[in-house]
Amino acid sequence: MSTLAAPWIILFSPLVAAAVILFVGRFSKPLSAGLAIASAALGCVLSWWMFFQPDPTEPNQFPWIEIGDALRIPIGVTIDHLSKVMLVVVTTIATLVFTYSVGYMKTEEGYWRYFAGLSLFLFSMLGIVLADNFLMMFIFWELVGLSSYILIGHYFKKDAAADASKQAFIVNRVGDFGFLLGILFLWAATGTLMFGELTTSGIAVFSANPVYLTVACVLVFCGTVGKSAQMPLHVWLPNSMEGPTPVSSLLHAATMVAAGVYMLARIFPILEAAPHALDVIAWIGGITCFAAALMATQQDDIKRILAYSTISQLGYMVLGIASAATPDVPMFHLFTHACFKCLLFLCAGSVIVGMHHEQNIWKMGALKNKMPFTFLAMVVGGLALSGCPLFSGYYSKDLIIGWAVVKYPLLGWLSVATAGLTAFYTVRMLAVVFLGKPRDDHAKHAVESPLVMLVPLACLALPSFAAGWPFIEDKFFHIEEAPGVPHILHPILLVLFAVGVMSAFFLYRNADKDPISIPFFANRLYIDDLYNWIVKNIQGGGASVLSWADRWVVDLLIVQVPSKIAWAGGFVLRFLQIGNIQAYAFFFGAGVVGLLYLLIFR
Amino acid sequence: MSMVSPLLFLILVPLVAIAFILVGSNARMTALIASVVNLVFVLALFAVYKQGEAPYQFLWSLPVIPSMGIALTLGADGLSLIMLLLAALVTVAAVAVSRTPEKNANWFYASLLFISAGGIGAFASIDLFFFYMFHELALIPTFLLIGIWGSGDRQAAAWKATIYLALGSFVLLLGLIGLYLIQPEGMRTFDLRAIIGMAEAGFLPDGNWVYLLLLIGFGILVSLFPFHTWAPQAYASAPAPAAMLHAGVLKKFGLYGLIRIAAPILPESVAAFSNLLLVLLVGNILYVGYVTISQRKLDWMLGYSSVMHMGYIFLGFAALNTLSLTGASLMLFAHGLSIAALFALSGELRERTGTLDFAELGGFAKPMPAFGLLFGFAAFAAIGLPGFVGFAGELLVFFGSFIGGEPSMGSINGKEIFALNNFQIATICAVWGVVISAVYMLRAYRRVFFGPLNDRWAGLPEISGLTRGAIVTLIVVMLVTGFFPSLLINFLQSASQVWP
Amino acid sequence: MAMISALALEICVVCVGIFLLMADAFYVHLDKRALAYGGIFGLLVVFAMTFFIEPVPKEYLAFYADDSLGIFFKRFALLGTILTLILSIEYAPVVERFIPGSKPGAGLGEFFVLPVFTCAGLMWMASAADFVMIFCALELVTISFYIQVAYMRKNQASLEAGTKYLILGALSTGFLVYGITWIYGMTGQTGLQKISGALLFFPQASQTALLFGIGLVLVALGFKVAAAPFQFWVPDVYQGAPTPVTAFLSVGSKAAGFVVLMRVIEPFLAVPVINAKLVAALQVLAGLTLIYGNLAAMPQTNLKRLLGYSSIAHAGYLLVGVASVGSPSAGRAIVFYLLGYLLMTFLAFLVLIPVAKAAGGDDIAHFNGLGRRAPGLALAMLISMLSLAGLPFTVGFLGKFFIFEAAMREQHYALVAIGVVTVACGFYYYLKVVRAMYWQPAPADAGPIEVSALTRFAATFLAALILIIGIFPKPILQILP
Amino acid sequence: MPTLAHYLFVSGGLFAIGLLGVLLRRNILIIFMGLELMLNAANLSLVAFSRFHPGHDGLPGYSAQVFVFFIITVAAAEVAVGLAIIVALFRAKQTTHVEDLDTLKF
Repeated sequence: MSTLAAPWIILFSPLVAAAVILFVGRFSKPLSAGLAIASAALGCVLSWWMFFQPDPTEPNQFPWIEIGDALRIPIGVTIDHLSKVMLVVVTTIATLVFTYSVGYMKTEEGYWRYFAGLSLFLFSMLGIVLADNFLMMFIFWELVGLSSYILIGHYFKKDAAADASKQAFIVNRVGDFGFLLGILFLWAATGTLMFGELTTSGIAVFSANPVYLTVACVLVFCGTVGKSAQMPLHVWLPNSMEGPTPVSSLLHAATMVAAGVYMLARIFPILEAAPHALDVIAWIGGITCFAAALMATQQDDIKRILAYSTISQLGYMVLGIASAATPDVPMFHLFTHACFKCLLFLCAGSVIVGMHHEQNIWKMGALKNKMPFTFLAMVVGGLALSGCPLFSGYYSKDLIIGWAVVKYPLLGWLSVATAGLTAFYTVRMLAVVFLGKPRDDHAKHAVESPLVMLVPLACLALPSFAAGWPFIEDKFFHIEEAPGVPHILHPILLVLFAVGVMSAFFLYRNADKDPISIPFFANRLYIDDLYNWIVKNIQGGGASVLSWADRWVVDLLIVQVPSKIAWAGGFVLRFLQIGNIQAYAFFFGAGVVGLLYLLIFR
Repeated sequence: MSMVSPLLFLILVPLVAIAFILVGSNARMTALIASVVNLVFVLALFAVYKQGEAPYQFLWSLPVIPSMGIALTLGADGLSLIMLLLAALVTVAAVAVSRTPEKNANWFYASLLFISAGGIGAFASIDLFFFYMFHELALIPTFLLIGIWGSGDRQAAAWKATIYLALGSFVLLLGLIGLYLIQPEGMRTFDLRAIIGMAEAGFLPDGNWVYLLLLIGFGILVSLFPFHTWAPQAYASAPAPAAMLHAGVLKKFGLYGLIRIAAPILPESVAAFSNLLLVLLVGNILYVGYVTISQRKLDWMLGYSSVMHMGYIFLGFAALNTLSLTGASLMLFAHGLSIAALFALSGELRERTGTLDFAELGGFAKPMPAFGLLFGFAAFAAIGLPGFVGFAGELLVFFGSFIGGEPSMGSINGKEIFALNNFQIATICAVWGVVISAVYMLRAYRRVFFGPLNDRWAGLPEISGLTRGAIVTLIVVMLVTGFFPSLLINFLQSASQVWP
Repeated sequence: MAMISALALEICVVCVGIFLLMADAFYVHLDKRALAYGGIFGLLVVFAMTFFIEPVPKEYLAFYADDSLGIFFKRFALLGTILTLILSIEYAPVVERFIPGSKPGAGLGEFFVLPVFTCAGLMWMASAADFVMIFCALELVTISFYIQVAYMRKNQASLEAGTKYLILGALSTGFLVYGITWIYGMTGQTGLQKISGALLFFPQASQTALLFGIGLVLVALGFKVAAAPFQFWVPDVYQGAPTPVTAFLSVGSKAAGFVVLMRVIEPFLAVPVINAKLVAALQVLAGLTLIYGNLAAMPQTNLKRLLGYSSIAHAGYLLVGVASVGSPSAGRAIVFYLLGYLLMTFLAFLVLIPVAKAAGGDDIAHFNGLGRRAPGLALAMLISMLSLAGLPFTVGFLGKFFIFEAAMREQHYALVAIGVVTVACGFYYYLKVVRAMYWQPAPADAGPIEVSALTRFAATFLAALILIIGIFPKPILQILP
Repeated sequence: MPTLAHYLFVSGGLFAIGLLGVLLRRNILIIFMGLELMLNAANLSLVAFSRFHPGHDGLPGYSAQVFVFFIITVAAAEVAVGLAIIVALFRAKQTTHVEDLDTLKF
């Protein structure tokens, strides 16, 4: 087994699995699940194996499109520690979630559809991770969007799910619009698509015109905005919670949405050359991080709370990209976040199963005795998310905040505040779901989930807790603290954490309904409504106007009027033919006169 | 040269089949056999075609009007072969999916084969005169197909399309005559190769007016904005097989002609009028794109979407470099297949429900999952999802057109300026078109296949048999060529030698 | 192999005619159709003779041109007449209904014989190279047409058409003669060759008078070829006349008119000043004719009348060709177009007559559902209509192609533009017939349509020719002048 | 001594009278007379031309004189046929007025 062949196996085994499931999956549930899990596990094992191998130096690619020397688009893999870490994260979590799904989807229909979709997703995600050039990444970028579309739309009979899947794909396409343009810009200037060449020799080209580079980078960043649900394109992520919970946990928390950050990390050197682009990225990330946290504080749907926290955490990562000196900083948070956010979602899934697919936290309560194990796992995840010391999230998040405070003080302190909010809404959710008293029969008769779902929880709880510890972390990353972080920062973070936890705990421990009500947050700052209005009125209205114009202006002018004129002309000319000989003789004479005039006097 | 070209056989097969049908052999079987024979034959040609040798192979020529240098000259290079493959594939699919009408089935299939023969003949001709004449073979069959077996306001649609196309083709004829007349006296001919030779030798003085005539003529045939209004109406009313053949094969004729004739012979003129063309094609992409969004019927939506996609191909043509032209050629192939599959499926749907109004449909993925799956494949192929050949085509078009024209960035006397040239602006609009197409395609898919199922439609029969096979074939071809576009691109190299 | 002089052809045709008259007069009990068959046979023989031509003796040359153009149009006239006779046989029952006769078939004979004399006139016209000859031949044709148009004495439409044709025809004759007079007055010659000789040293001063004469002659010929604004007789006469006569009129007299037109303007085109004016005038005529014929045809519902307008339209395309005689390819274009026009027009009439007989009327509506009732006839009509409309792979398309090519060579772009637009209109009204045949359901009471073997053969022959020449014109183009 | 011009004026007058007759009179017979008049106008000017333009042998141009005879003959034939048609028309419609001949139109 060579490090040359391994990546290809990792990449394509899920595709094979997906194809096979597509054809034979409908005949046997175990077969579908088994194939999917096997392919993921194989990838997982190989990834871990490769993780401890030295990076291969020689390029590992074959041509996909080659037109003379005008354009070369290869399909190839890069193996560096960035991609290796990501491989490990993706395949491991995927394996766990696949396993979990067996239990979660037991009673659902479209079993084979679901696992085919998951495998297809894994394939596309690994493609993004391994891509060694922009275009290959774009290809898998789109495919990830497709698999997300399929999986969100799993319950296609529900209008909500159908709309959510459509919205997710389209919003991502909007992001990809910028992404592809950015690729075009970079390629047009440098003539190459390979990350290697771009990040090394390519940058030199732009010394002449930095504006161009800035525009290009911002355009590329649009891809991240779409895929990683940054503002203003974040709306699709909460809606995507219509999909099955494991999907939310794998795609919309742990891996897919992190792809945007991963892509930025890939092209980090280019971004560094474009400081203004970095400013844009920082602002987007910081604002997203804060606003999403605000929205999270007022949601009632357990999955939506987590979705907004995901957006917020992604905001952290993007901010980290913009502010840190090395991509390892945000990647570290990506890593820990993948663990605990996935854990949280799987716990939520287990709760939801226990609650017979009831997702409103105000119908739950007092579940800690009914589902102790889930409770435990979720607490671990929650503490990690809210940055409790010694938990993984604590290390990675504080690191980013440190860098941010140094480079962008305003955004930095905003993210500090966000940390407090995070603690608040996390504990709010935990308290309402697990403490207090049952508010619903389902809550009364809830039971712990089956083992096949609990094992993944256990497997994830461990890293969520410990992944941040320095001696583990430096196996994966080489990171340093931001220089000159104000010493006051860490105490402040601790205080904020304590305040958030306490306030939430006491506010919500026994609350029957939300004691605080801020419609502005509850309604997601009205951004969704704004978009709906725009789509309905501006786009829809404009489109209908155009279509009216097509029918009554273009068609009328180009087709109807001329043809009618011709017909009418004929109709009129007929009436010269009045049948009277002398009239004819008269016309005849007139014709003679006219002809003679032409001949003689012209 | 002396031996009879296989291409002639390719053209004669449908015609002979028509003769058999008209004397009363089983129409459907005959048509099916003929089309399959042709398909096999085209594949054989791919195998026999020798890369790297003379671009045009399988040559055969029969002087028809020697005094004007008109001869029935058949020959195929890579591009022609690809188009022939497209024609053959779509013909098989069209015949396979067509429901035999209870009355005058023989005319129905004869008309289909006529359209197919016309397309094949056009793609196999090197002589511009016959290239033109073969295309016209399809005019009357389309008129009859829409008029007799069409649906909706079929008569108006048939009239509009036919008159419109007749007008366009005569404008085109003038263009070809002009192309003939600007050649130096005594050397005049309609043989494409000879004309290209003259163009390279610089014997062709400014052909701007010729190019304009060609552009308008071809443009009308390809439904270039604003000459597009005939297309959606005709496709909406046409029976599915007719729509497949016309939108899938015939409509490609115009762009194929531009790529074949204008690109190598009149590049200066193309460049001279590029701004005009860019405006029109952006009209195709954005304007028609948004019109498509607001369609309320599946067939109209598909008709408009096919018009919109022509915009990309025009962009590829306008940019006039190897990348973009290659992309345009790929898109000819890709769009032909995908739109054919989509029309076939919407026709099947019409057969089942009798309506294609989004308001009345919904939830069909439940009763007929395979149908939904196939439609999904076709739809995503149409909006250029990676993995389908359409994506490769669009990509190359974008890359080519983005570097088309003069680069307009850099620094002027120290002050660094950054501006986009028209090609880049058009490219940006085109890339936005990708979003638009996602919007309308997914909306249609969601309206038809997702959501709750109306009880009216409970227990609709699943797509089956020959139809399923035909559409699967189309999709598989799109997937294979999409995973390995170099399969097609290598063949295109023979054609790309004469491209600027 | 014995060779004969071209003059002999006309003489033979006249003899055939006289022989048939005698037969009609003396064999009272003869079935009149036999006359038609006799005529067909005789003309076929003459047709065969046209392939053994020896040059005419010198002394005739001044007023008799037996060039290839002439020979071609002699054959053309013969073919047209033969087809007319075939039509007449098919149409005879209708004629019988409208002529008073003590016994069946009485008075039918001349109906079959007159075309033969017309044919002689046409053939003479094809070779006439002297204004006197032109005039006589023209009148022979015209006067015999007066009789044929008005032949159905009990049919008011036929009579009215006859009268209109008589008055307007005579009017144009008057202009022709007066125009010839002035040309003679200015040049002192009536022979075309001598005229062109005289024009070489022609005084500028009296040019106006010469142009006056030319103009009048142009008017008269324009009347013959149905060029706007001298076309008003055409629709009425075509509609009223017996259908075979309509066909003969629309092909024979138009073709002859064009031959004469080409011959007459040739010497004058040699003079630059006159050339410019003449070409300009011809362009205007062509444009008007195109527009009038095509547009006015669009609302028509009666097929015979529609074909009348369409013949005006085709006159327009031919005039475009005449207007571009400067280009070397124009002459061939015109001749080819006329040939195609003969084929497709006669094919249309060959289908029209039996259908009209069965349906009892010659409206387009009477063709409803023909595609199902009589697929063969419908196919023939389809081919003829498509060829008239100018669809590729038919002779009609090639004709238009040549015409447009010549016109663009001469840079008559305005004419070409009008031509293209009007072609689109043409598609509309010709396809109206196709629609009636294939889209519309057949009327419930539609009876069977019986077609005589001869007609069926002729129709098949013409349809085949239309397609074959349309696809592979090489052999025909070689024998064209 | 009348010159060529005089003859031409007279013939022109005849031609005009004939034409006006055709245009203005309502009775077909009279219209027909007008037509014959136009032919004779042509005859007159032909003869005049041939008389005043002698050929190089000093004799009048004979072709024109012959032409005149042809014209007269043709005119006779035309009259014969024309009158026959008009008579038939009168039999059928009991009228010889042009206004009554307008069933074929448009």
